[in-house]
Formats: sequence, C-alpha cells, structure tokens
Amino acid sequence: MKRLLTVLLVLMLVPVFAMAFTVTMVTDTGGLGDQSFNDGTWRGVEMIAEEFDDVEAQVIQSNEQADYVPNLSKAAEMSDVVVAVGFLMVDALEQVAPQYPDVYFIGIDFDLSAAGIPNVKTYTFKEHETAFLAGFLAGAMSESKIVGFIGGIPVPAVVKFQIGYQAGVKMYNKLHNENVQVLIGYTQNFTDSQKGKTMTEAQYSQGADIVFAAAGLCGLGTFEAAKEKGEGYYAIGVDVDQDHLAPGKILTSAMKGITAAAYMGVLDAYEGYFTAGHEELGLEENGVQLSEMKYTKDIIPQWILVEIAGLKAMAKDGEIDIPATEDELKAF
Amino acid sequence: MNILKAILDAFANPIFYSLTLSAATPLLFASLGGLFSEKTGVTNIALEGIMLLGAFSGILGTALFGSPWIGIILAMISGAAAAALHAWASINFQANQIVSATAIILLAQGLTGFLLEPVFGKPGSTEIYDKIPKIELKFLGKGSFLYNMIGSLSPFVYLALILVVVSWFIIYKTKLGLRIIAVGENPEAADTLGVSVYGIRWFGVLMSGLLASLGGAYLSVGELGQFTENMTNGKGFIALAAMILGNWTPKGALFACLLFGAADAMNEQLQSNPSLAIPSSAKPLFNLIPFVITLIVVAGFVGKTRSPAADGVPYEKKG
Amino acid sequence: MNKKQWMRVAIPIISIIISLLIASIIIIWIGEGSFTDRIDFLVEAYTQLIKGAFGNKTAVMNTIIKMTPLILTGLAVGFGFRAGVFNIGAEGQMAMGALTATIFAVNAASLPSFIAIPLTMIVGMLAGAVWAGIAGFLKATTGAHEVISTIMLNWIAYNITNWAVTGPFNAGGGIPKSPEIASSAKLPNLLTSQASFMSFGILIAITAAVVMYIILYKTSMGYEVKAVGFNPFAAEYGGINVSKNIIVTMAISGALAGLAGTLEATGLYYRFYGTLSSGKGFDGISIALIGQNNPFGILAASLLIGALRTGSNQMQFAGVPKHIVMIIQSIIIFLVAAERMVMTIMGWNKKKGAK
Amino acid sequence: MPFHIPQEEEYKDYAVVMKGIVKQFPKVLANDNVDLYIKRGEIHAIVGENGAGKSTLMNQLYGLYNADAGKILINGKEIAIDNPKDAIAVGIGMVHQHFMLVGPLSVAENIVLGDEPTKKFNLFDLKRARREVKKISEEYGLKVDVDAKIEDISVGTQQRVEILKTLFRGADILILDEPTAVLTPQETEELFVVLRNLQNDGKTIIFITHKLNEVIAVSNNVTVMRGGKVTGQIPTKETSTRELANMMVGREVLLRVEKEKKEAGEKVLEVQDLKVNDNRDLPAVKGVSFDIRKGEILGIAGVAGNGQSELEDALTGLRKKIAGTVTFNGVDISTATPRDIREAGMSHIAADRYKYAMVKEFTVAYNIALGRHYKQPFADGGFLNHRKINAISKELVKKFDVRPPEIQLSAENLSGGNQQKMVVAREFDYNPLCMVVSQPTRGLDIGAIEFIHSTILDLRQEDVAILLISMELEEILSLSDRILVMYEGQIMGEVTPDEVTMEELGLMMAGSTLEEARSEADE
Repeated sequence: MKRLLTVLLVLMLVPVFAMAFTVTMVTDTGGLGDQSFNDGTWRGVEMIAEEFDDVEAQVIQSNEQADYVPNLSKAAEMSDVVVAVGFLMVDALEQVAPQYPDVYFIGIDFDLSAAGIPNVKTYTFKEHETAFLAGFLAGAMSESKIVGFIGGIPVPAVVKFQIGYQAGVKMYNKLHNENVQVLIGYTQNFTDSQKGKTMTEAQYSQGADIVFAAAGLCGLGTFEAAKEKGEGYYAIGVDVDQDHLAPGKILTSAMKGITAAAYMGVLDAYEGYFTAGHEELGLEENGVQLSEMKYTKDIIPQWILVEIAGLKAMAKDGEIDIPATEDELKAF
Repeated sequence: MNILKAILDAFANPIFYSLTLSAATPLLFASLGGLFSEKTGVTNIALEGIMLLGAFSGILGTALFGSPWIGIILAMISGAAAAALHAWASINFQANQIVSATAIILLAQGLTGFLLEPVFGKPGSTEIYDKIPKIELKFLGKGSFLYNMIGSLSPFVYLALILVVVSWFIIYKTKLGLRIIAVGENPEAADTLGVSVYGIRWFGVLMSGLLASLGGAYLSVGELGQFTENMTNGKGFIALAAMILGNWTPKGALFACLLFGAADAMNEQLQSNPSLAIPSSAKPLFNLIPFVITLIVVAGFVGKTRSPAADGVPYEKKG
Repeated sequence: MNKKQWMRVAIPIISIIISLLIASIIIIWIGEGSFTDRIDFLVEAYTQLIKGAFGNKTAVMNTIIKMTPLILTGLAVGFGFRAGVFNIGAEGQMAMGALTATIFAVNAASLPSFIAIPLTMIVGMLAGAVWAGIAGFLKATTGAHEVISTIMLNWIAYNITNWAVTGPFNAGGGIPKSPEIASSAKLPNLLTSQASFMSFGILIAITAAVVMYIILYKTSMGYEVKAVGFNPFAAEYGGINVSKNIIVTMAISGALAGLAGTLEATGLYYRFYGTLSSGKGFDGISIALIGQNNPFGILAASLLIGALRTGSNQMQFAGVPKHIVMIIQSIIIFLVAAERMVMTIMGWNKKKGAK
Repeated sequence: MPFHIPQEEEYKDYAVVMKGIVKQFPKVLANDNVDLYIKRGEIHAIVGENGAGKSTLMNQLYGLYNADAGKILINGKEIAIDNPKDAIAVGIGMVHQHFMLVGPLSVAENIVLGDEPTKKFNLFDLKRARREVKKISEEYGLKVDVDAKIEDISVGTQQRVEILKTLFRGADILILDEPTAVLTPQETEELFVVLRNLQNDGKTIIFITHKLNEVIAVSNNVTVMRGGKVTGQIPTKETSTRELANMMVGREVLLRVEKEKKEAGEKVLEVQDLKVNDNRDLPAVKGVSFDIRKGEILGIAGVAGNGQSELEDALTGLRKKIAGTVTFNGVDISTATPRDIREAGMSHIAADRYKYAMVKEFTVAYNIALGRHYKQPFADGGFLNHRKINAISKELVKKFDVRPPEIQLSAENLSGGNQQKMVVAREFDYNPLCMVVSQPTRGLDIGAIEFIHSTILDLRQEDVAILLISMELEEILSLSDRILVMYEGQIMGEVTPDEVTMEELGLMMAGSTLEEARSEADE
C-alpha cells in the first residue's frame, strides 16, 4: 500500500518537476566490454534511456565480489530501478533488496524467486534451447562429422549451452542417421582470448570443422581461428549477435535475450507494471534464439533452415523437451 | 590405456607442434626480455605489465595508423617507456626493484583499462583491427603434415626464435655481452674498468621492455587483432618463471617456454580428445597440466638455478 | 622520533600526495567543458572518493571490510620478505585456505560456535600453510626458486578452486559457489548498517598484526626469521636451521593468507566463491612494501588501499572510471620504492655516502 | 739523505703528484690535506693502519672517488680524474684489495673487459683477446691459464690476473692495494720479482701495505699515513720497521707477542681422516687427522684455497663431512648441526666476518645474542629477554672496548676492527672448551691486532683448546704451540714455531714436506 502511494506520488510529481527516473546498472566483475551479459544488459538499459527523456541511466562497475553489496546499496540509494547483472550477484541482491523496499531490482542471469522478495524480478534464459538449434545446425553443416564446443568456466549458463548443443547434434544424428561427434573443451576463464584461439585450433586439428564457443572473450579467439583456417571452417557465436565479428565465418550466434530482458524489466518498472518474481525465457518467449544469420543465410542449405524452423516450432509447442542437464541428455 | 593413446594422438597431430610454438611465443619474448634485464643485474617482474602495455599499444598503433606494423613499433615504444621508468627508479635511484616493478604492473593494468574508453570509445575491449598476416610456407604442400606443423605461423614465431639466437649471440659473443655479464656479476669490477654500470643496466632494462612488449603485441596484433582488458592473463609471470627455469640463458628460456607451450597444447588436445570419456565437470582439471609439469620440473629435475650474482642489488656509484 | 623514523613516515605520505596530484591531472584531462568546470569535476571526484570511503557509517564499514583481507595478505607477504623469501603465492594460499575452511565449515553444523569458529580458522590457516609450505619445502630441499613455485601453485589453486565450486562442491543450481556454511561457523557481526554487515574479522586481522609484531620483535623465532632474511650464512653460523626457517616462514606466511581467505568466507560471504581472492594476494605485495614490512605499517597501508578501493566505487558516480585508483596506487608504490626520488624532489637528498 | 719534496718545476719528473687532497665522508675526514709525491720509475710504499686513508687516497687517484679539494698531477700535468676511464687514459692501473673480478668469466675475458678487442661489427674477438693476454703474460712472466674461469683459480693467480689487467691497459703507474695479504712468502717473493721487473721496464709502482718488512724489502720511498694525514715521508734505506711502526701508530708498539710457557692438558678435539668437499662438490679436505688439547693453540698455516676454510666449516658444522670422524669432548659430532656443536662447547670466529660472523643489519646487542638468542639468559620461553641482552651486551662492549659503545647501533656502522671485537666478545663469552679462530686479524689495525692476540692468549691460559687458522705467518708463528701446514687439502707436516723458519714454512705451504723444505732451504 505504502509502495503504491509512493509510486502514485512519484507519477504525480513527474509532470510538475520533471523528476528523472533513474536506472542504475551494477556490473559484475566482468564489467562492461565483456561482449556478453554486461554489455547486453547495458544496451537494454540504454535503449530505455534513449526512448524516454526523463529516464537517466548510469552504471557502476564492480572490481570484486566484495563490491556487490556496497555497490547495489549505493545504486539503490540513488535510483528507482537497480539492475544487477550476473549470477555471482545473487546473494548480494538477496541481502540488499529487502533494505530498499521502494526501489525495484532486476536481476539478470539468476533466479531469486525462492527468496520471495516483493521488489525483485529476475530473469534467466533457457540457453540449452538456442544451443540445441545451433547444435542441430552444426551437425547438419559439418563436413567432417565432428563439431566442437568450447566453454569458459563450467557455470550453469555455459553447461546448459553445452548440453543443448550436444542434444542438437544428437537430434540431427537421429533424424539423419548420422554419427556426428562433439569435442568438448574448457578454457577455465572468460578472458584469455589467445587460449580460446589455440583451443579452437586444437579442435580443428582433431577433425572438427565447426566450433561453438560459449566462453566470453575467449570466443573472440575462436572467431579468429575460424578466419585463419579459412574455407570450410566455422564458428558459432554466443549470448549476443556476434555474426558481424567475422562475417561469413560465424554460422550463427546462440543468443540470449539479455537486452530484451533488461529492456522489458526496466520498462515495466517505469510504466508501473512491475511484478516481482522470476521469468525463465526460452524459445517460447522469444527469450533465446538464433541470430538472423545475416552473412551465412546463403551458404546454409535451405533444408537445414527449414528443419531448424520445424524444430523451433516443435520446441515452442512443447513437443520436444530439450535437455538441460547431463542426465536429461543421456535420456534424450 | 586410453590416456596413453590420447597422448600419442596428440604427438601425432601436427597442430600440436604449431600450437606449442604459438603458446610459447609470447612467453619467449618476455623471457628473453627478462633475461636481458636480469643479466645486467636488474630484476624485472614487471614483464606482465609491459606485455599488457605492448598489447594495448599494438592495437592503438594499428587503429591510429591503419597498419599493424606501426602498431608493433608503438608497442615497442611503450614497452621501452615502461622499462625506462623501471630503470630510472631502480638504477638511478636504487629503488627496490620488486616494488618498482609491482608498481609498473599496476600502472599498466590501470592505464590500459582506463584508456580504453577515452581512446576506443568503449570499455573492456576494442574493435577488431588488422593483424600481422601469417607466413605461409606453401612449398611444404598445403595440408601436408609438415605444413600443418610449421607451414602457417605468425612472423612473430620466427622472430622469437631468431631472437633466441640473437640474444645468445649478443650475450656470449659480443663486447656488449661480456660487459652485460660483468655488470650483472660484479658491477664494481666493471666500474673500475671504466665500464658504465648504469649504461649497461639501462640497456638491459630497455631491452626487456622492447622484447616483453613484442610478446604483448603478439597477443593483440599477432593473434587476435584486438585488445581486451588484462588480456595477458598472467603470461608475464609464467615467462618470468620460464626465464628462471632456463637458468638465465637464452637456450634455457627457449626450452622452458617450449615445455610450457607443449604442456598447454597437450592440455588442449587431451581435453577435446573424444576417446577419453571425461565428464565436462572434470575437464577444467586438465588446465592444471602445464603448471603441474612446470612445478615438477623445477622441483625434480632442475633444482638449483644460479642467478647473476648481483641480480636485484642496486649499485651505487662511489664518490 | 629520530630523523630516519620520521622519513619512513614522511615518504609514503608525500608519495600519496604526489600521486593524487598526478591523478588530478588525469581527472582534469578527462573532464569536459571550461577549466573551472573541470576543476569542479575534480573536486566532485575527490569529494565522492572521500565520501565513498569515510562518508558515513556504511562507508567506513565497507572500507574496513576491504582492508581486513588486505591486512592479512600484506602480513603474509611482509613476513616472507623478512625471511628473504618472496611469496607471490598469497593469492593461491588465500583461495586454498578459504576453500578448505569452507568445506569444513559447511559440515560444522553439529559444533557449537565457540568451537566451530576457531576450528574453521585453524583449518583455513593450515590449508594456506600447507599450500605455501610446498613452495617452502621445495626451496629448502631442492632449491627450487620460490617465485616460480608460488606462481605455479597460484595457477593450480585457481584451477582447483574453480573446479571445486563448479563441480563437486557446488551449491546446486550450478552457480560457481559452494553451499552456505553452517551458521555455527559464521563470524558474528560487529556492526550492521543497511544491507552491509561487518564481522569481527577486522579484530582478528588486527590481532594478527599485533601477533606478527610480537613474533618479529619479541621472540627468538622472529629473531631467527630476520637473521635468515638478512644473512642466511650468518644465521647458519649462529646455529639457526635455515631450511627449517624457510619452510616455517613460508608456512606462517601461507597461514596468514589462508586466514585472509577464511575470514572472507566465514565473515562476509558465508560461502566460497571461485573469485574470492580476486587479486588480494597480489595487493599484499604492494601493501607489505608500502608498509615497509612492518606490521603496523601494513595496517596503515591496508587502510589506505582499502579506502581508495572503496572510495573509487563511489567515484564512478562522478564519472571517473574505476581504473584511476589503480593508477593512483601504482604511483604511490612506485614513489615509495624510489624513495630517493621523493627525497630528491623534496630536496632532502644530501650528498650520499654513508655506508 | 732525507726525503726530497719536489718543487713545481720538478713535477715533470714525477709520475704522480697529489697536492692538498681533502676527502670528507659523512662521518670522517678521510684525507686531510694530503700531499703525495711519487717519482717516475720508483716503487713507492704507502703504509698506514686501517682507516688511515690510504685506500681513499688511491681511490681518488683512480677516479673512484672525487676529491673535495686538492689537485692531481700526472707527469707534471694537472689532470681531472673523474672516473676510472680517465685514470686508465693517463696510464694508471689499480689492483684492488678486494679483487675486482667476474667469477663466471674466463681469465682472458676478465683482463680485456672494458677494453675488448673486436672484430667486424663490433663483435668480441675472443681469439685475439686470448692471444694478447698470452703475450703480455709471457712478457712479464705472469703465468696464467687464459681460459680458466676466475671462480676456479687460486687467489694468487687471481692477483696475477689483476696485475695483467692493468698492464693490458698499458698502465705505467700501478697501484697495488695490500697485494700480499693473501700470498705465501714464496708468492710474495715472486710478486716482488715481478714488481722489480716492472720497475726495470720503467713502470712506476705504488704499493699499499701494512706489512713493514715488505716495505723495507721492496720499496724505494715510503709515505706513512695516520688518521687521514701524512705523518712521514722517507727514503726506505734510511728507516727501519720500528721507526715506520711508530710513525704509523703514533706510539711505541710491540711487534712480537710475549707468550707464557704452558703445558697442554687432555685431548678435547680429535679429528680422524676427515674428508670435505667444496662448494662445487670437489674434494677440498682430503683426509686429515689431528687433535687439540686443552690450553694449547694449534695453528693451521697455508695459502688460501688449500682446504682450510672447508676444514673450518666442517668442524663447526657449517659444511657436510664426507668421511671421517670428529670427536669433541668425547662425543662424536661428525653429523652434528652448528647449534649442537655450539651447545657442546665450541665457539667460532669465522674467517669471513661479513658473510658469517655477523648480521650487519642487526644491532650490536642482537649480534652479541647471535647463537644464544634462543636460550637463557637471552631468551625465556621463546621470548627474547631484551633487558638481559642489553645488559650483557653493554658489559661485553665495555670489556672488549668496542667503539662507539652504543649497543643499539647497527653493526654495519662500526669499523672493521670494532666489528671484529664485537665478534670476538661474543665468541669468548660462550666460555668455550674449544674455539675455532680463523683469520682473526684480517684487515685490522695494529691496536686491534694486539688486543685480539692477547685475548687469544688469555683464552689459552684459561685452558681452552684453540684452533688458529691464519694466512698471516707471523701470527701463526707467534701464537701457536704447534703448527700444521695445509696444502691441497692435506697436512704437509707438523712443526713447532721454534724449530722452523719462515722460509721452510713457506716451502711447506707450497707443497713440500718438512724434510724437503729443510733440504731445499739449505741449498
């Protein structure tokens, strides 16, 4: 009730004082420039700020785990909406949000619904669903019948990408009675792009011709490796549409709707439709998808695109249950 | 038996060798750099920072002048500048060399992170720019084992190998090298013979800047065509370890870097080898391989290494 | 206070002033508008920096939270330096200490607090001690250079801890963190303010500094450590077992770093994160050096760095990037290292020659 | 004929004239208006105690220090010598007391360093370097193996390398700072031959020493220094060691210690077939056996590098024993640690004071506690007892006349002699049964030497067994009851001081047995 009053009061005052609606994003230690969820979220926040004159957006970057609580607190003190990015912030958000009941909190890439805090909305993504389609595409496109996967640190999002990718390949094998194999490697970090590159080259040398990197900045090395390797070798991007980073060499990108989630979350808060809780965005919600394949549409045979579209429809309708864990994959 | 087969697979794979070389290259540049500095008696643990500056300046030069070659030059200039700072403090002001170097690492991390936004317009990483093209040895026959092994390498790889020979030559075959050893072992003796201790030490430290920055430039303009924050990822420290492991000789540094590169390449080959049915949750443990091997080599096979006698000891001119 | 002691205090302070001046130039450079606008911007930036570090109760608490592990890693590195060993491995020791302590603390539910808390600390310190002890042992027995071995052990620790929190020791849900520790092992809070809480870890860290001071200056053990650090040959001549001392020093150094990690796990996060150490081991090197390897100097240096780091988060609101603090820190360290440079700048550098 | 002080017009006949040299160090006035006249072609000795300012003066001539006042004339021309390069350019070469050699480099490389012959592209021409070094080494009869590494050759050879270094640079004026300190009498004699040859070749030689008989033996003129001032200039022929000693010290000195006769007691230390390796793991002590009794001084004579320091280290537990047994006071200490050995009652004055016997960064009080820092009365239950440490230190500093008597001063701020007194004070305070004393007076001035010698003799009176290792033959001869001569890790024979001559001892130190030495000396 009190909160509603506050919101009403704010809304009434807006035309009079043109008081700004402040959105503060707190990055995790990856910081801006990670070409992944920090950048994607920031893009979403910026879109709102560009769209509405009275929305101001700012960002605080965190240096270490210990910064999350103070940074979220500071952000809460000066803003109407705080966007917390990255799964490592889950505990900090749980700690901070109840202290600032008048501020909306949006969490990206983790689920805090179990805590039942009324001013927190979190989003996660069904990475395995988009990876599933990417895996199918890779399986179908592979000449060598071997495809690769490179992960950063095996955190949930990365593992879901891996499982979904493997499931996609398995699906292709089943449908076309093939035996495409998946090579899997982990760089154990999200920043060492040279390592990403050498690991990709290693997988190419072991017969893979398409490598999917779900490893943050390491993926930049994967693209470089694909470029250098030349004809017949491809990479697959992750998180955001990375196709333009190596036009024609990145078959597709397994995108998460980070930007959209951030945009929707902030917009809801701005327009007064904020609902607490959690949303897991999958194919069905258009929360994850493959990129539009701007540069590769022409090299991918039509039948593959058609089959992918079919699988996507089936997944949306719940006719395929895409696995998200190792056990589910085995059963799949 | 699978693991043995997987290891043999790796050795049979020509790319294993080219990956060994490309993993060893940045380390080798920095190791040789550290070697020059320490041979003259100035420790330089700032290699990590100098590499990072080199990587950044390499891309900066490429972005400003459109040529990665100019990027390399700029990288070397920035590396020399950082080294000059270290030299100035530790030679002329007899500063604690470890502290001064620690400061330079921090400065490099702070400065490159800070400058990304004002210079390239966004934090974290830059756009992709041109990089130095690889040297293709077409005569080996594209696709042949030998071609896959060494047929397509960055010029940096050759440069690093050449620099091993050049460094060996400078240190052991020239007048300058004789003076470098003398200053690193007994600066007072050198001083009494009219050899400029400060001059030789400045040379050594500046060389470490030039070489280590090349190692950094290799990562940015040689491998990726872009700079990302903290992209050296501790390679400078590994290079330092390689230099010590190599007992302060160019040849030793070469072997130590190759060992590390090979261990790293082996890790990559083993992780992805499908014949080893390893659950993905255990794969990260493979990344331990290079470090464990180095530790074993250091402890078991090399034992005591001997640093130049005056390494790390500031020299104060008399009078 | 004689002149020499006075200089030891004066030089770091002058270094701080000079570095802030240099940072000011950078801030003015990135500012926009007229010169007065830029000056306003500078004033605003530093106001935010100070506010962020000391502006209110929460800020002070945050500064103290930051400085707690820094005190301990600073002591760890500084203690090593005293015995002539360069422990670059505080990073790994901190992580291993925290991980082990967390594993213990997660399973400590059946123990009462007054047992669980000290026992967890001992476990964490032991783990750090063992991890550093490996390097000490290798140095003492095979002569392996501690710089190489601790660097390698850092990487090994990094990979092991990351594997542990994503694999066998994962809290579930896959986020790279361990399960929460038993409440009996959590450090009680000394202060709380809004969302922040501050455990009594700081008291432990300060106690550790005092204990280190006593060890270094009041015990025969400290005497031996210093003798080995200054002159291992003379130490051996004086009947001191140099190898044993190196191992013990490394182990104590590692125990301090392990304690740093343990306090983070049991007083701040209540669990282990893969990113827990995040460079604090390396910060320990600068802190030990700014504090001139003196436990109380290290306390002061930790406060300085902790405050700069905390304040820098707030400074971002003024539009100054976080990296500026790293630049400030690097200049301070550089000038402390090159103290003669400072003395020359201040015109104190009389003709040297006293040997 | 008294010493001739040249007038300005005569300066051209003088290789070196230093006039009114003043050099102020932060705490001492090292050179106080010093005049020095060195005639061309002469051997000129500069004598003085440690700290008299000899080395400081020479370091200015060689450009290592810059004078605060005064001028330097070389062959009559005033010249500014700002660094060694300038000195080398006017033909000055210097052999320093602490050799300035680079261990891992070869003899030839060391000699040409700084003035290297080069090939095309500025490449170092090792062949030519070897050739040139060989040539001058033969020319002056200074035999060296040009390819040997410095760290592998004897001290005597290292000195030859040092002299060759100056000759290689075409030096006409050679400064030798305490060149005989490390040589056998024979080597010293050889050195003198070399010096005379050089003199015949027209070289001018400045010879710094505190051994007065050497001054008499080799020099033409002497300048005596004390406390930074010149206290005497005299032609050698017209003076005596006694007169020089008085000028040097400023008072009458006893040149010979008086030793009371004393019967030795029971065996305290027994060494049997001891074998020890050196740092490079090569045999250094090759099976020696001896024993020491209570109240006797056993001297070990020998040229540096013949296994004495390895023997010293092995007895005191600092070095592993490869074979043999050492029994101390009835207990086998063959594998004991330094602490065990100290606990058993052996104390040790190490040859290398800076490296072993003290921690220069520690205070005097802390240095006095070294070795006993862990036990009563210095420590109590693991805690240092600073009150006791300070009280004991104060007492010892007073008793042994360590100056300045400030126990909280860092040891590095004491002079060499006072550092040694501090070490001696500590080791004496152990109340040892046996004491290993190595090079106890190296680098000390006469006053300190007198003091330390008499203290060692006091210890003997207290029935302590003393092993005295020294390269100073006079010291060995005047203090020891029995003398063992070591050569290449073996004992060449045992003699008593009154049955042997200096010459015979010298021959034994060079590898002859006592009989061979006697017959050779007779010839």
